Amino acid sequence: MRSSRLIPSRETGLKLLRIVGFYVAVIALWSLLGRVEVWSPFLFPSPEKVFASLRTNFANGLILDGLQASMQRLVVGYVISFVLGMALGLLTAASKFANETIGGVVLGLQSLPSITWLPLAVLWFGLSETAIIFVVLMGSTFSIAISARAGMRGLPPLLTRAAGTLGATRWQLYRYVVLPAMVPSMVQGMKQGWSFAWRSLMAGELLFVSVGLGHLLDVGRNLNNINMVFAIMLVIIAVGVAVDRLLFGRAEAWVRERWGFAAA
Amino acid sequence: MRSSRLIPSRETGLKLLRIVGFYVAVIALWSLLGRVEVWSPFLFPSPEKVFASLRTNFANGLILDGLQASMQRLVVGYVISFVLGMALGLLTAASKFANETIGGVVLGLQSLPSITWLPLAVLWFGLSETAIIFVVLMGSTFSIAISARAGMRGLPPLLTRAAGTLGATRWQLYRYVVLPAMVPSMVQGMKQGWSFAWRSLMAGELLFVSVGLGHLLDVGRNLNNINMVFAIMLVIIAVGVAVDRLLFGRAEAWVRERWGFAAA
Amino acid sequence: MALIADTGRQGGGRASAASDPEPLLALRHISKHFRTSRQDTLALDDVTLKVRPREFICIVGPSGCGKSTLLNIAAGIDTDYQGEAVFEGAPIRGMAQQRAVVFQEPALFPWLNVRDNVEFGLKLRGVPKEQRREIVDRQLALVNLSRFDRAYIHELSGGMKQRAQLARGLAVEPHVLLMDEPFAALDAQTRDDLQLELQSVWARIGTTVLFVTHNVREAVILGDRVVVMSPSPGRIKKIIDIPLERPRTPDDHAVADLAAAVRYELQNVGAEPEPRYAI
Amino acid sequence: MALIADTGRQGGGRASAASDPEPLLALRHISKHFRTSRQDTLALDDVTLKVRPREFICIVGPSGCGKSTLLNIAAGIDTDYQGEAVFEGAPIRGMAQQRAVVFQEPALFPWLNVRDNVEFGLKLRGVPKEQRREIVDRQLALVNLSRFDRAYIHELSGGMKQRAQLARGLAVEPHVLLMDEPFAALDAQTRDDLQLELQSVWARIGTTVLFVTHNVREAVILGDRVVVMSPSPGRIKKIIDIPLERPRTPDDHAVADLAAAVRYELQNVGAEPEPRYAI
Amino acid sequence: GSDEAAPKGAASPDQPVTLRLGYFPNVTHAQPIVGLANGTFAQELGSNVKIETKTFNAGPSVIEAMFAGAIDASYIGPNPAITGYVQSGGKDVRIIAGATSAGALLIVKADSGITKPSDFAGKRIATPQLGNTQDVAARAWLQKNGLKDKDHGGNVDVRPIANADALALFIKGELQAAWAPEPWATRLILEGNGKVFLDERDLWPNGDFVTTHLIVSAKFLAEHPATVEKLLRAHVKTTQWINENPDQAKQVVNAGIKQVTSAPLPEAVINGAWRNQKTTYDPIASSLRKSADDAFALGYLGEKKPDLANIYALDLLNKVLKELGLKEVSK
Ligand SMILES: Nc1ncnc2c1ncn2[C@@H]1O[C@H](COP(=O)(O)OP(=O)(O)OP(=O)(O)O)[C@@H](O)[C@H]1O
Ligand SMILES: Nc1ncnc2c1ncn2[C@@H]1O[C@H](COP(=O)(O)OP(=O)(O)OP(=O)(O)O)[C@@H](O)[C@H]1O
Ligand SMILES: [Mg+2]
Ligand SMILES: [Mg+2]
Repeated sequence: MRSSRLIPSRETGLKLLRIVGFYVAVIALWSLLGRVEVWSPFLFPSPEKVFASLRTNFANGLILDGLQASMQRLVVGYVISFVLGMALGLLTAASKFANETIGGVVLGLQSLPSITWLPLAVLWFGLSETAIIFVVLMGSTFSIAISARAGMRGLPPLLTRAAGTLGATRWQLYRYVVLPAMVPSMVQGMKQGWSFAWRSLMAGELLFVSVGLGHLLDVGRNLNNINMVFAIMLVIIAVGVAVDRLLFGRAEAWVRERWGFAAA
Repeated sequence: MRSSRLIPSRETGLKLLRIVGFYVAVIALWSLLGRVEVWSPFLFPSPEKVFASLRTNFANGLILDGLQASMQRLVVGYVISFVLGMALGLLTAASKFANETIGGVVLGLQSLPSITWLPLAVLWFGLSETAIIFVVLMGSTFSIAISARAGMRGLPPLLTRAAGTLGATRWQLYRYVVLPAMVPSMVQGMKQGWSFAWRSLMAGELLFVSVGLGHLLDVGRNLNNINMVFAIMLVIIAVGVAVDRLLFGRAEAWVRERWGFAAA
Repeated sequence: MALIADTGRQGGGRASAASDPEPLLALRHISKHFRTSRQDTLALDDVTLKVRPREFICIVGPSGCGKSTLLNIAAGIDTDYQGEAVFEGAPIRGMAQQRAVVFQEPALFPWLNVRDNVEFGLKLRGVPKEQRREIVDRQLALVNLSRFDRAYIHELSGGMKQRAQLARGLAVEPHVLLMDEPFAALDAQTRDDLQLELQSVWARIGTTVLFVTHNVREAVILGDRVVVMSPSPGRIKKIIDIPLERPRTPDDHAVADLAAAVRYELQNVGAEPEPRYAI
Repeated sequence: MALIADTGRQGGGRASAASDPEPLLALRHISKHFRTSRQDTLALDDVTLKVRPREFICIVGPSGCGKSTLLNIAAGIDTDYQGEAVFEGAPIRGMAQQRAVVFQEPALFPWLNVRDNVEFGLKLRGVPKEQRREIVDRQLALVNLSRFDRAYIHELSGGMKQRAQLARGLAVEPHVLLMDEPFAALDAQTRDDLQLELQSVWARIGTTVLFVTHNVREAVILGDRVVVMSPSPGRIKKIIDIPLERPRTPDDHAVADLAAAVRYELQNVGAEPEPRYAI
Repeated sequence: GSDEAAPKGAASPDQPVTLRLGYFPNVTHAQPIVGLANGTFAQELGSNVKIETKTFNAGPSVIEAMFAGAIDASYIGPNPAITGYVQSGGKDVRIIAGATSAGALLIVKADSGITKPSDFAGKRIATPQLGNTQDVAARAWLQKNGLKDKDHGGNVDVRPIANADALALFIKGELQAAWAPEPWATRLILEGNGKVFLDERDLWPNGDFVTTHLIVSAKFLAEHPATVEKLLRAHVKTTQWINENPDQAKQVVNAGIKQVTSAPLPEAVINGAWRNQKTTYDPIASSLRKSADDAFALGYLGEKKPDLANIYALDLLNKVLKELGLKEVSK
């Protein structure tokens, strides 16, 4: 078993070949389209130019610095919105009154695009990191809250009763039963929340000039430098795929292992 | 039973009272905060002013026209992205090769903020409604595709076999088993896709000056008219809640009735 | 219908039906209404039942006769009723470790492995780690799950899950074990196995059991007494003594005859057109 | 072990074990390997079984002996094996309406109500509406579900679901009904009911049935013949005739005795430490 | 047949042409608003030319649209014009006339205590966008006065931020100053209790520096020179009319803004803004080059100094000016 992991089997090799082949074909087609100049090369650059821009912006540190700054904001905003979202979700799930009232507000705020928060963010928090993080927060908190609420709503009463007859106090019930039982839906909520947070961050970073991927994208656009825009898009895509595969893919696998298929 | 729907029972009455009470309290608090001027009225307008702005902009038709234009784009973009997303999702679920290749691309594109699509939208579709709709499309298609793929992946093989032993052909299998079995996850995907589509639309409407809620928001921002910004936000929230309650709420209830709790 | 006379019982420590010491659990004149906007169901109507220490009581009856309702009241899950529910001299006010419940569905915590599930109640009570391990090991051995202590719940078969639930209940050393159709969802073979096992566990540790089922054969194999209930409203129709030697097996002719006797009682409890199919 | 002699059977149309006409379904020298990267399981090893028209065959055996594998081959769900599977003179190449399957889990379509589920196979075949309704009504009546024809699947109890599955299978008028532990997930009482019902349905319409179970009593109550399989590798160990009058009930002493005989055969099929608990 | 036979570069003048014209609903884009409203554009371009207008919010969108072939000509600020020209490697975007001059001021908060250049040390100044004309002007001016912005190792906090947000922050007191274009400069004064510290006109010879241009795509210029010439004639005539009828022009401009954005500017704002800017057809080429030099010095235009040699195509403008008996402009 172990050896089969270290030495890729024939199937794994073929799979890899197929994937690599596909991407090579995509880039070749792209290159061809770029060469034939079906569209204006100033708006649809060739892969060579995009990769050159990628190289330049990696070399001069812009992308790495931007990536670091963006990830920092994302993590801070995401953690806060996770805590807030969970709290809101639990509150609306636990209290009928809260659900009837705050529940509606949460649902409404969830439908507000990040862009609407920009003026308020600047007004309330000025030219600070807080303003950007506020935009991220508004973008993902409510989505997480809705997931958390659904998760707690779906909690089987059987487990609560089981804990009760085993002597759980109210606090123990939350700590040892409600929270762990919600993990699968929490993972789903976190995944969705991340997606929203990431997009909101890109909007938030347009607020004012600061280091960050969203800002780099804006610079590229303001300079009408489509090579740079594409290069940053590639970076954003890479981050998106990496986070999904590494973080959420693993979390989901773990949930599947622990909670069983049905739950995931 | 029927009568209990027509004549609200005591409980329904109490519930309504609580909800109305809550919103009245919120508005009263808001009004108080506005009056006391804890924050400059420029940053935090009083509800009176916001409602006045709402009234004005309803009366002069701006909101209604904007709403109509935005909803039109949203519906068109959403319907197309639903069809495309479903097709992509089914394709990546059905074919291993497609999943290994296009699957990764879908995942990556899903993490791109709408704003990155603006230059390409103009390039490919000029300054047209199509360009705005394209931005909406890019914002929601991939999210729907991911949901559709998960839905088809989760299809129990038992049902496929049952259909087979009842004599279903390949086509009948898709038409009568796979598609209906996917409905619950499709509803979830549609809900999330709608959220993304709505947010993307606001970005798309900044492409050029056109009638629409996104444009009105921008006008409010440029005029530094916080009353107007709040008023448009209220409209967006109202639309969001209405669509969620009327459309998705019903769809979910229907799914629960037809497919049973477990599926929803 | 012929009730076979008391033909000697194993486990001499058990109180006999004749002498009546202080009951462990006493349900006196219990009535329970379910009121909804549409109707008012009288689920239990003046039900009185006394359970003696170390006794194994089975409750049978058609669907909807109030078996679960009665058990929920005894467990303290349901506290809204008329009448008196007394446990060890004190009124029942809520759920407690002394009255462990084994539910029909496997109510195990899926995020914990078998060992942690069995340990759950002990942990809540703050039992020290060393001691916890010891108790859990003993209970797992008792239900033949020692080899699966690290398995997760979804890796277990239905029978193993119910075994684990039993171990979890027993681990907190309850004074009474309340079981609500614990084997109903199992296939017949696993059910046979578990019936045997439950008998032996009960014989060894001598706890008190209140066992709800609607499987007559099961009731006869397991019970010291079988309580037959009738529906609409839920009442106790008859209590039948089962004076058979243990362990009893399903293919015994004596078991078959007593089961026939219980079935006879059940046949007259009134027509119940649909609930028959409700599981 | 005492095999009771042939004591007359109801339904004289059935072929007797002695005379051997063309079999409806013939599985000849079937071997099946499951190959994974880690191991190679011989699930079936040179299994031969002939099923005569209108016969009711039960297959029993411990978990993992290849019962489901055999049934899947007969159904055409699994087509990758060595040997010959012939149905009505032609080799089996895939799934077909002539060989309807009733699965262990209720494989009903949750988005259709009971009527539409039963109608499903007829609709696929393009049977006209009028005729469809007629057939469905008849089948629903046969399994006592007429009153629930508009109910959705999740509103049914487990027993009703299996009834509906049976009706769906029967509606397409299959030449053989393949049933893979159809009652395993049901509680004992519902199971008893359905056994009785299946017997009467079979007696009335006289279809051929291949019935997989690991419940010995069930096999003896239902089968004309009981095929006892042994695991590792999966083989047919013995085929036992059940010459009892119908309908048979679980409390019959004759059933109990024949069940004991089948159990005796099963006891010697080799140790199987874990699968006992697998449902 | 005749289309293909026609020499590449000039379509026959009788051929019907569609001119897709972009502009912003803004006081600095007075000519298209007025010219479209009072019919000068339609009249000069004639029945053979169909005008389609597109209104934009920001310069980069205009360049994207021009690259994409979605518009043929547009009014636009100097910065996007330069980046468009540079990004296309000089192949696209031609400036064919000026439109507005001046209209950029350094506004400080009245109570900020800033009275002389050195007072800006440690203060926060807003500019509209990193590397745009005002941003470059602000930074260059600071350096000339012995100060430096933070990005260049100094202690003045120059913050590029959207005009609307700058106003909000100015009112809130988070900004002490803003180098802003009209009408924002006037709004900063009126709504944010600001006062003029410096009018950028004071920094330029004759007080002239370019704020808005008229550009065309290179392709359209090559294929439809006659149409471009007509557009320029309309542009020049409208410019003259505006300068002769300022009060009327103001009202037409505001009505045009209202028509597009549904919200007119307050009268005080448009009056203030109007005072600070000048409507002209002169592209004031020298100011563009100076601004580009400053931007390059500050490091905003890359490592190689951009070659703006062919950005101007003023021959047609000069032809029109000559025809109308006006003074020609220089590159
Ligand atoms: N939550 C409830 N609301 C309203 N009626 C209820 C509720 N729970 C039970 N009932 C009614 O009370 C009666 C007794 O129910 P109970 O669950 O105790 O029956 P049971 O004997 O356990 O049946 P089963 O064998 O099906 O489990 C039934 O008529 C049932 O319909
Ligand atoms: N898909 C598969 N891959 C690998 N091995 C398999 C697969 N399906 C079945 N097997 C193996 O083949 C053997 C026979 O399996 P089968 O499911 O036919 O048993 P069964 O008699 O139906 O058991 P049960 O009573 O548990 O349903 C078992 O050893 C099983 O492990
Ligand atoms: Mg019950
Ligand atoms: Mg099987």
